[in-house]
Amino acid sequence: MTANLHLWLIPLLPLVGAATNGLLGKRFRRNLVCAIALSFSGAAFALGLWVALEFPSLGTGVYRETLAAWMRAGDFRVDFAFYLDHLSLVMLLIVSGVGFLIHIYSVGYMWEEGGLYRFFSYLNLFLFFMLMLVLASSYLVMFIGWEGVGLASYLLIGFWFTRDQAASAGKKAFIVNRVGDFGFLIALFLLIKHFGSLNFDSLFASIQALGPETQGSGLLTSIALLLMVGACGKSAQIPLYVWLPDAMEGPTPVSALIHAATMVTAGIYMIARSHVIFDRAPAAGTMVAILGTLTAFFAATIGMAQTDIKKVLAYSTISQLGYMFLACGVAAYTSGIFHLMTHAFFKGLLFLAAGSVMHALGGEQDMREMGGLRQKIPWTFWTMTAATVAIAGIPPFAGFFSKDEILWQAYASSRGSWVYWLFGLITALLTSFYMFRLWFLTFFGEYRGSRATAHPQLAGQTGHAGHDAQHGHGQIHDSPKVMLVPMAILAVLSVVGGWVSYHHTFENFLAPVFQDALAAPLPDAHPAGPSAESAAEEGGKEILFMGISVAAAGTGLFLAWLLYRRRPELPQKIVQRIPSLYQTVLHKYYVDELYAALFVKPLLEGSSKLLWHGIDQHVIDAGVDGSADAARRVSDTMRHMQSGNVRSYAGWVAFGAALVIAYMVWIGVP
Amino acid sequence: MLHLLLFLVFGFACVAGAVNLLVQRHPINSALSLVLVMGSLAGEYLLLGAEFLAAIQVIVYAGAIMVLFVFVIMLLNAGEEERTAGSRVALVLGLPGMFIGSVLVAWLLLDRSPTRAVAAGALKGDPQTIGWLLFHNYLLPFEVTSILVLIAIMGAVVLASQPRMDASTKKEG
Amino acid sequence: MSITQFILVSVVKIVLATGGLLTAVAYTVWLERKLVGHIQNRWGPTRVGPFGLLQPLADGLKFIFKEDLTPPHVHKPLYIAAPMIALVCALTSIALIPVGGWVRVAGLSTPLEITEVNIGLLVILGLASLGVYGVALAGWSSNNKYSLLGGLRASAQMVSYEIALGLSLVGVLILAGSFNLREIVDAQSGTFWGFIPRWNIFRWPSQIVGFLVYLTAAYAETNRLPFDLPEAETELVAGYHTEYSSMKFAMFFMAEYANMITVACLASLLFLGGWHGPVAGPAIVQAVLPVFWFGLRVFAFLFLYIWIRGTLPRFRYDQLMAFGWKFLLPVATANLIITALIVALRS
Amino acid sequence: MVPLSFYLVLSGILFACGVTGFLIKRNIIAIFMSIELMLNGVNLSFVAFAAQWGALSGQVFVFFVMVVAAAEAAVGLAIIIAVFRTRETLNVDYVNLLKL
Repeated sequence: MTANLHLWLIPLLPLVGAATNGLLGKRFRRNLVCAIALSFSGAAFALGLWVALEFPSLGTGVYRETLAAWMRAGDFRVDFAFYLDHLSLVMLLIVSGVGFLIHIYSVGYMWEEGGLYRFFSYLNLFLFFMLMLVLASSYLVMFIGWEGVGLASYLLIGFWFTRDQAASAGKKAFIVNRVGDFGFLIALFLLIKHFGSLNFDSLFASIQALGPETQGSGLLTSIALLLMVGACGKSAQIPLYVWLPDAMEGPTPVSALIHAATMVTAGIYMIARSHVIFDRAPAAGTMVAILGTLTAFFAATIGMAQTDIKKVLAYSTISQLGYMFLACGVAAYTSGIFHLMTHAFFKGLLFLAAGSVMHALGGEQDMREMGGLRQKIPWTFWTMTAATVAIAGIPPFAGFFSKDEILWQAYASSRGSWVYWLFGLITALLTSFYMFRLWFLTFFGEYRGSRATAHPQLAGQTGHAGHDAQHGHGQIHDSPKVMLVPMAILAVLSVVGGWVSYHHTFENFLAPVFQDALAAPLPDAHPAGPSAESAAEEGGKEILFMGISVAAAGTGLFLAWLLYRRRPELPQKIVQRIPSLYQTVLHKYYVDELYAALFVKPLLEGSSKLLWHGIDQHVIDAGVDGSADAARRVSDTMRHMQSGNVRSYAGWVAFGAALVIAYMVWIGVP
Repeated sequence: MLHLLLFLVFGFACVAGAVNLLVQRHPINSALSLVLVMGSLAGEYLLLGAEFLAAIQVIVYAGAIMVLFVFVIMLLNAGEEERTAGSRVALVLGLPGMFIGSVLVAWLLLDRSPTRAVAAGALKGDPQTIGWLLFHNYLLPFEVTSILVLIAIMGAVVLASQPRMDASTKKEG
Repeated sequence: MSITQFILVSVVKIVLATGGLLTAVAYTVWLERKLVGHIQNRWGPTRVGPFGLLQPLADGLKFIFKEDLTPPHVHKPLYIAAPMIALVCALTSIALIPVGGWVRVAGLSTPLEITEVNIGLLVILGLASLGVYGVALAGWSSNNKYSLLGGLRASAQMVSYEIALGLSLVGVLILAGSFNLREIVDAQSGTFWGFIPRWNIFRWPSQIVGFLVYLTAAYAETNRLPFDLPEAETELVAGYHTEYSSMKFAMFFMAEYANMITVACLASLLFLGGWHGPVAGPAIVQAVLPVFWFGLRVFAFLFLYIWIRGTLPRFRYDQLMAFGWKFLLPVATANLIITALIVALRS
Repeated sequence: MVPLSFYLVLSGILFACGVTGFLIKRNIIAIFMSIELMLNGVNLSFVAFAAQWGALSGQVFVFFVMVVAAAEAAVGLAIIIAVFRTRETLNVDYVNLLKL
């Protein structure tokens, strides 16, 4: 470890930015606030790039940096230490890069907002925590970041805290995440109890030393399952996905950064990071895969029926995360991370573009009020197109490679099966369908909405009230450069981002991290030396699958074109044909209502009726008051002893003393 | 032999004084009998070898504290204590209590203490040793006690000084 | 020595000491009358014997033959007990006062005091403090407001000045490191630089302060002018012994002068170097000389006593209290602290 | 040679007398004196035990007890005087109102 990468600087810089803006920002002028935020996040990104350049020269696959001891309890110790390997390097670049881009974008998008300093301070804070999470060298440090990003997301979702939905959405996100964090915590406790450490190195070393007989042992499985619960909370998987759609109440850049590109992928990162555990817990892996598949399919179906542009994107995010889960579940972590990266590009871009659209329309979110914007906002249109094609999985765009990789792994991996593959395929079809539906509804046809200013309440909702007046745009206009440039960059990335997997480059890059996954438990996950014909046969099959998935994407595109471009009346017909199903899908399968009935209502009822009225009022308060009453009654009788006659007091004193002496005699004090 | 004799003499004086303190109805007689008790206790201390304590007992107890009592009795011109209601009760309670208590304490001490005989002047408590103990082993208690005495002095002055401002403050001890 | 010899020697010493003391008391009275007379430009007693030297005898006879009347309404037992208490306490202390070194008489070597007690000084102080009862009870039992006031004054005043008295002695005790009067005296043998006697009064400037405080407190303790408020004849007729006459009164009288002598002895023992002095000549002379030196000191002290009595007016009571508490006590404490510091630093 | 128990019995008797006086006396001053009597009884047992165990600490404790007793007497008598000023009585049976 000759070279010193000063990893600690990377998270620290955004923190400084956050502190500066948060503490002093109120007095700063807007451009100073933006300058601070951008400079610190940009510096973090630059440092990340430098680290990425330095890293290979280190030779060793892993770089550790210990700042100070955090806590010592017996032989259990946790350090403030950072840990950099290929995996965290990729995450580092994604987080800081996309984060920086979205910072730039936010400058334009949030310029008119009140509390700009608050926004940027939160955003920097999020960056700090996210980088902590990514660079952590132990589960505990990771947990700091884990909780921290939760906090930041809470703050940012509720950025417009004066609006009830925003506030409650923030709370919802926070609380739902608590459920997941609970699982995560228990997993950590189990690890401490049985392996006495949370540092990745020592922990994984001791787990790998366990030997094959512990394959799928109850302990490892349960730990893995608990970790999965945590990941479900953070990455919005069934059954804990419900917070993500509501999180769209936050400003669009936040949705792009936190709820599409980075934070929600923390769960996938965490699973990949603890692949050692999951490899030894096949059951848990299967569980992850099943969950991912279900989520992907389920969310995609919901996405089809949504009319709110951000909601559509939100559900697509959920289903893409489901893909990643599926990949992790079948031990194809590389594919998962790969899709994570590409998804970060194109989904971030999608949100930014959607934000740009809303910006143009003065806060309009309902796709039915859009349409025909192709000429009006060309930049947004083209970038959006790139992103849409990418997510739809049409070659040679990024989404194609990653998604296809996942599908192939889902089938071919030793843990995979054709069921995963089938669902994945259908999901791919649905994805491309609803994405192109969004695309057509937004940009084609003629403009259906009245003027943006005709929606003051909507405008007010997203805090864009007065926006138009200040902009004084007579007609719908494209976004300023400061917003368009990041979108352009992301568009380029979402076009070319997938090519890194050419000849398994990305895979080999991440190989050192997951070699254990490849080697130990699954001898035939990736045939080390397959015979030529088997390789050729494999290759042929891969090509075949590729074709099928492309076909699926095409089908989706065609259906969307048919329904929303060619014959716009058809959807109504279909809806009238199957009203109940449509309603169900439209209402997201009534999951929120279900949860409300299952958990929220009983909880409220129980705590108000039982705990408050029952226990607090009739047990605790009653106890307190009762004791007071008892004291009063007893003293009411006792006070007659206080005759005021000094000698009677003296008598009592002597009596007590005599009792004490007698007692001492009784117990025989020597 | 002489030791035992002296012990009995002083002891008898003690008990006589104590009982007299109870039966006398005029406080000054009680005070004088208490002085007698203290003086003979000083004798007992001498028998036990605690000469310094004996002297201090005479000087502090008999010579200062009891003088204070006598002074206050004379100052307030305390008369005979008259029978009141409750004195009957006190008598009924008190005398059996006295017997029970004395029997209990005596039996307790006898039961708990080794019945070894103590020679005359068994432990020589000369001023040097006592002082050494006082200023080495028991320095902190000593200081605390001194502070206590200081507080007591101030309290006594405050309590006993006339409420009227013009009056000259009288000091007792 | 055998027990019989011990008893014999003790009896002899007791007789000698008591006789000496009583004589001293008697002639202190005579001395006082003479001196005060001369101070007031009178002759004092001259009739009885040469220079009225037999006057004390006459007084004693008068006291003895006077009718011993007990007024009504007095608390009889205490009225009778009071003077006895006073006199007993006063006379007993002489038993602890050494008047010289050891002597050999008929092959028996014995110290020149009735009994040598390790804590003699403390015992003397204790007896002095007990002496209060005599005065206080006399005042209370004679059932007379003057007497009561006298008794009150006496008790309060004695208790108050006892503190200053004791504190003034502590300096000396620190220097000597003992309560034993003989050791204290021995600690004062020798001289500074060959000519200044090594008396406590000369040892470090603070001891002279101690001596003065002792002097003042002693006057108060013995109810002598200028502190004789318990028997302030101008205000309280005769104070606590208003109701007393004949032998009972004589007891108080003797007790007072015995106390004076005791105080004088203590002063000479503690501050004035005891019996040390130039000693020469044959053995018998060497044995007697110290006693002479001691007597000389006591006489000088008594002379000072009477002189002051003839000179100073009486204090007012609040002045007395304020003086005792607000002046003497702090001064004595300061002396104590200084002495302790010096000793601690020397060692 | 006197058995230790004699001293202890003596102290016990003194203490019991003190308690009794504490109970049956009506004069505040007498009650105070009873307390002093109790303290003296305890002191005697202190000294006796000191002689028994050959530990001077017992005598030192007696010293402390005396000091505390002196302080107590000073304050207590001052209180008595204050009480007498307002109540014109020393009989505790008449001092039965909580205001001075």
